Amino acid sequence: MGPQHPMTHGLWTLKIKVDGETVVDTEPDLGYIHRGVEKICEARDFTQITTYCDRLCYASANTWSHSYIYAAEDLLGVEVPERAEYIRLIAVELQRIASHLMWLGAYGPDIGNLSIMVWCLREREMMMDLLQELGGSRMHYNFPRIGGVKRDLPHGFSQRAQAKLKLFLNRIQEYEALFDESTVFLVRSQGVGYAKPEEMINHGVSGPNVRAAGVDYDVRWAHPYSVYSELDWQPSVERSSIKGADCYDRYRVRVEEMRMSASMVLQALDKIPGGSETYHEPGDPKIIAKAPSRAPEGTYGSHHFEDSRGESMFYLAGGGEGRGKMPYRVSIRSPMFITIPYAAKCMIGYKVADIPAIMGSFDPCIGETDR
Amino acid sequence: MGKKISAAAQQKAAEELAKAISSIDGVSAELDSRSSGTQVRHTVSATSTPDSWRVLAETLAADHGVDYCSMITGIHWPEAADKTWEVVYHLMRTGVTDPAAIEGVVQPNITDSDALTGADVPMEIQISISLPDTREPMVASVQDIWVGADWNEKETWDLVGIDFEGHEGMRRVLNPHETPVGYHPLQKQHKLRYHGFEEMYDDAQGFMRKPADAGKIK
Amino acid sequence: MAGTSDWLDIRGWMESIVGWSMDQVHDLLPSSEIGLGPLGSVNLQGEFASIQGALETFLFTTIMCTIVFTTMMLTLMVVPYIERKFIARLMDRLGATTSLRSLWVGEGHTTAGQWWNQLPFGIGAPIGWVNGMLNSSFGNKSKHVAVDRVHNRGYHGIWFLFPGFFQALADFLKFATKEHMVPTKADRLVFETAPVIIIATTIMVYAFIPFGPHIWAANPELSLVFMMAVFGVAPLGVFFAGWSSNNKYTLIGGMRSAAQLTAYEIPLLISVLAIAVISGSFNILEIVDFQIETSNTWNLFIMPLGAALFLITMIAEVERIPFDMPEAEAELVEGWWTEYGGIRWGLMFAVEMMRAYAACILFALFFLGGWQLPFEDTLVGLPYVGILFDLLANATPGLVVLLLKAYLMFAFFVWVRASLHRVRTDQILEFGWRWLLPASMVNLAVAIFLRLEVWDSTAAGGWPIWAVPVLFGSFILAFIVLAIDEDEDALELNRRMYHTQTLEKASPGTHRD
Amino acid sequence: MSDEPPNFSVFNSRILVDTVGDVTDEALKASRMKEVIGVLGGRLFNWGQRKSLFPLHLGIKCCALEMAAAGASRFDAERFGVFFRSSPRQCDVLLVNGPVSKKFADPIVRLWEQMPEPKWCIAMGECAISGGPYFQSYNILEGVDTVIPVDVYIPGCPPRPEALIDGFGKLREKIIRIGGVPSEVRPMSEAPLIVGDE
Repeated sequence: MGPQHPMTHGLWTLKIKVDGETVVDTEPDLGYIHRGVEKICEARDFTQITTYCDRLCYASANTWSHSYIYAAEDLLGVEVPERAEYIRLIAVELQRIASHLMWLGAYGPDIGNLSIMVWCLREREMMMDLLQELGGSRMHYNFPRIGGVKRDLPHGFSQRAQAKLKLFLNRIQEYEALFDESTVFLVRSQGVGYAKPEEMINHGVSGPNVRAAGVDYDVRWAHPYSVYSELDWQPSVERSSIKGADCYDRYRVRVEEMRMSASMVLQALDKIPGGSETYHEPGDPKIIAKAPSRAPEGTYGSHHFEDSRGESMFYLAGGGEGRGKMPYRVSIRSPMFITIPYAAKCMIGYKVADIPAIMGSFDPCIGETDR
Repeated sequence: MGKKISAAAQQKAAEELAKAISSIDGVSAELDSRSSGTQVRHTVSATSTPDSWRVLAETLAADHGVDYCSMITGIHWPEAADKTWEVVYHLMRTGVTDPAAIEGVVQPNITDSDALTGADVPMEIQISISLPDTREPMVASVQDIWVGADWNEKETWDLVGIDFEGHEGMRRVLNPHETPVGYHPLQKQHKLRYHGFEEMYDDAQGFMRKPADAGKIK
Repeated sequence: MAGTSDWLDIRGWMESIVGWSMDQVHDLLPSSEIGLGPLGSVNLQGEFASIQGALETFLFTTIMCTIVFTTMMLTLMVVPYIERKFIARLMDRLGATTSLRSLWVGEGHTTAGQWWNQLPFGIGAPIGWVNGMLNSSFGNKSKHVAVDRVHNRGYHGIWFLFPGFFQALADFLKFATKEHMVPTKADRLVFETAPVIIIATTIMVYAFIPFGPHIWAANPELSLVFMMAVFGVAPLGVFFAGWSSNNKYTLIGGMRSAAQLTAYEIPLLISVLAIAVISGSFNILEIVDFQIETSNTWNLFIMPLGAALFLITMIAEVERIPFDMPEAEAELVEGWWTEYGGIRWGLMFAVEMMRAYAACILFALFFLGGWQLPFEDTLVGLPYVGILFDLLANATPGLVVLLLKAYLMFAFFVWVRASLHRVRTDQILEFGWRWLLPASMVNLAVAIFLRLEVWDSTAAGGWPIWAVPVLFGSFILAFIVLAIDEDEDALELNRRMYHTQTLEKASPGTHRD
Repeated sequence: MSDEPPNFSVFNSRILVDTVGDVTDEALKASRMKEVIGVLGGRLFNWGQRKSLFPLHLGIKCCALEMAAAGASRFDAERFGVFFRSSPRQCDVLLVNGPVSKKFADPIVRLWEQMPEPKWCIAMGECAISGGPYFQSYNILEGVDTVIPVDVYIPGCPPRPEALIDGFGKLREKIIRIGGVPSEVRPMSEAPLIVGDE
């Protein structure tokens, strides 16, 4: 199947050996939009790399740029003001909602329902508007800066965000009415694509796909990196079936994560130091700290980040061209790059019609996979 | 308040782990406290020799519950003094186990993050191995220990050119399959297109620019 | 045949016209013997009189076929319109808004030019006047570029009544101009023949479908059997198409289509047989007359189970979601017609619509009393206002009533498509064999019992007074029980973070369990 | 036409079509109906071609999401007769929404050649136009126009859905001007259009 195929959510090939309608063997073949970002980033200085990280994954740009920014701050040794951390958290969680909505919308056609796609994109537009107020652009925001954020919360952002999130929390129940209460969906998604947590961890799968199997491992508390500890939250865990997580659990856990992210954003808007109404000019030390622009040779920085698809990671080695203005080596850990082979293994033994159901439930995103 | 692993417990566990693996010869590990935003996280950073790497990996997986291979990075240092090739492993201890089932109903594992101690604390380990100056750098594969390392090693060989002995089914994953043998784009001798400034800015719009592969396609 | 009737007596008109013209020809011919010398003599009038009957029948049948085909094609235009607009509404969208006016008004800045002046003899002048009039009144010529664009959405002029109605026409014209390409490795002969099979059989179905008491092409005694037989031929063409395209997706799609259609053909035929049993005829017209005149009750109320079975099997027969495995867009790119493009694909797309449309009309005919206004007798029987309903019933031709019912049925199809997911192949087959077949058997037994025991065929007879409430009420009851047969607590817990779901899931997928 | 393999189909047996065509031709020339049919039919078919543009459902990168958003509720591209189909045989527009890597160059050319004439190509986004931010990369072609003739360019990274809809509008204007001529014989005078370049 592929490279141009409705199932692939992007551009990659899945070689399948079929016995009648049953899948016997699968082999993914990636690299159709390999862009060599890691090579290009070695010729960019630290502030320019953020745009490339935005464009790594088109469904969740903010999480990736934040992932890079934390690694760069680790490399350059920057202390971030707390207000900036809150604003980052708001941006990241909104982006997580948008990404999960995009996943749900793309998952609808996989199992033959087109209206859910349009509904999810409709809700996604609201999140896009909120992020657009922060970042200025519609999709690639280039929002975080090394040491802080580009811009403070605009005036009236909190009211708009609260109104839209409350509306969104009501709309989620429409989706559940369309999915959970439709026997056809349960028949399609339950008992399909079992995955055991320990096996997944050994295969390098992380994030919602693991949490769907009844494990609450989450980088956000296991390697705390932001002000999540200030908020009242719990990683969304799914009570899976006894054989492991199936497509239905993966769908449920993402819906729950959307709810959790929405509540996190609402809490953060209440708790943000200085209040969500005060506005600081760009460059104000309350939202961005001064950061050195050079990293000497021998230093390195790395950071684990809970992306909307799993654990993403950046590793930066300092001391590149221009005597440290640029990183010497940028290495990107893409969750889907590790997950897609495992998802392909999961399909073996199921029917051809289950291939989109299983692969879609792992939420592939080829932009980050191919880099 | 919110769920969070306490920094003290993490520091203690990191010290224990570093002491434990330093006993292996050829391995030197110490606690490494890194900052992330406003927080401090304690990790273990170790250096190993290529020969003792396999032993170290097996020890970590068997004794210290390191069950997750996050990333493998290969670096090419042509002009560095001490090293030419370096492989950096990022491993993690997640403490994930299959949830138990009571009369057929699965009970999710909800860990109490404050009560975690010792070998249960989630931990990240960074192991850097510097390889000798050869044409074909080679390091032992851990594909059979952590399956997650499989495609990481494929990618490292594909992009950087560091081979892993014992790796099964090594092939190009990101570059096209017909890429010439020995071409690994992330090695430093390969420059980007238009890497020179003057070449870049003579013809900013690129009107008279020809694609590098004009003849090959179409 | 004492059938129902309305004032739109097209068959009668055509018959009289043809007969009259034939008589005129007969009278024009010389009535006297014409000597041909040694060859004897011939009486043209007499000769003509001998073949007149056959000639009349031939002409009359041809004309009726043309009329029925035209009616079908014209009324078919509404179906894709309903499909696109209604599903767009369900998806909170607008749907197509193409208007015919953009035919002579251009796009954006580019106008279509004064093309009417290129016509000879200045016959295009009126178009120019209409265009000028429209431009002056609802003009799309504005200072602002954006306003131009907005005006060109075809959302104005008199066409605001049904924007998007002509989208289907535009699609068809486009497909007619597309290049016809046959894959090099395809079996060319079969590849070109398969659409012919599909299209021809589907159009032949309409020969037996009456659009009204007097609008039908052929009415053999066993029209029901004929029609069902012809309806079941198309899967053969589908399988040919899938096989000859030499493409893995089309092959799998063709296989699935063959399996699914054979699995659903049987329950469909059995439920149709139940209809024939309960209305005591294999003739579609007589089935409708039975509902309207003999029993004064629509079959829907007598055997709702049969109606449900017929609906489900028909949705499966016309391959719409949730039974559209053969063209599952997710795994098989476009299913069995992936390799078809251009006019052939356009025609086959129209044929898909035609099959769905035929299914709707058949449901209206078999279960919704054909061309009878709902509760016509009851309303007419009302005091005082009854006379108005009587006038209405006489004034509306049966064609209109039938088409309204059919379009409502198609809207139901679209609703199902928008709200359900796609079922897996094995589940479809399992459902068909394990549930639909026994259910249709039961339905047939019930029908026989009703016909033999309950129905009294005396003139004053009909269904006893308790029949409708008992049968229909019991079905509604069963449906409600099935509908709320979910454990509400589990649904409530689903909303929470750690929701409990038992190992025995709401409806477990049966394989690998 | 002549170099095609012999066509056994009942649809168009050549001799019959030719004879009937000649006869009708003479008849039409005699009366001037031919002009009428030419003008009216040409206008009709041009209208049909520009009013139903089926783009190929091909998602490469970021712009694919904007493509999806353009089909969704807020920006409803279906109003203008833009329906996304999955099979290249049934499509008119190849919407290239992302960078074309060396590995994908051959498949995309194959997709383009599988589409029946008349067909159009829209380059959406910087990556498809010139390589965009990856113009230095070792694995990316500098724009899809190095392998496929492009009719409309939609700049932006990514362009907003309105820009995409506007690009289809520009394509319609182009179809009015030059008609549905096959992509090989498009007049060279027709420079590719650029959205926003009023």
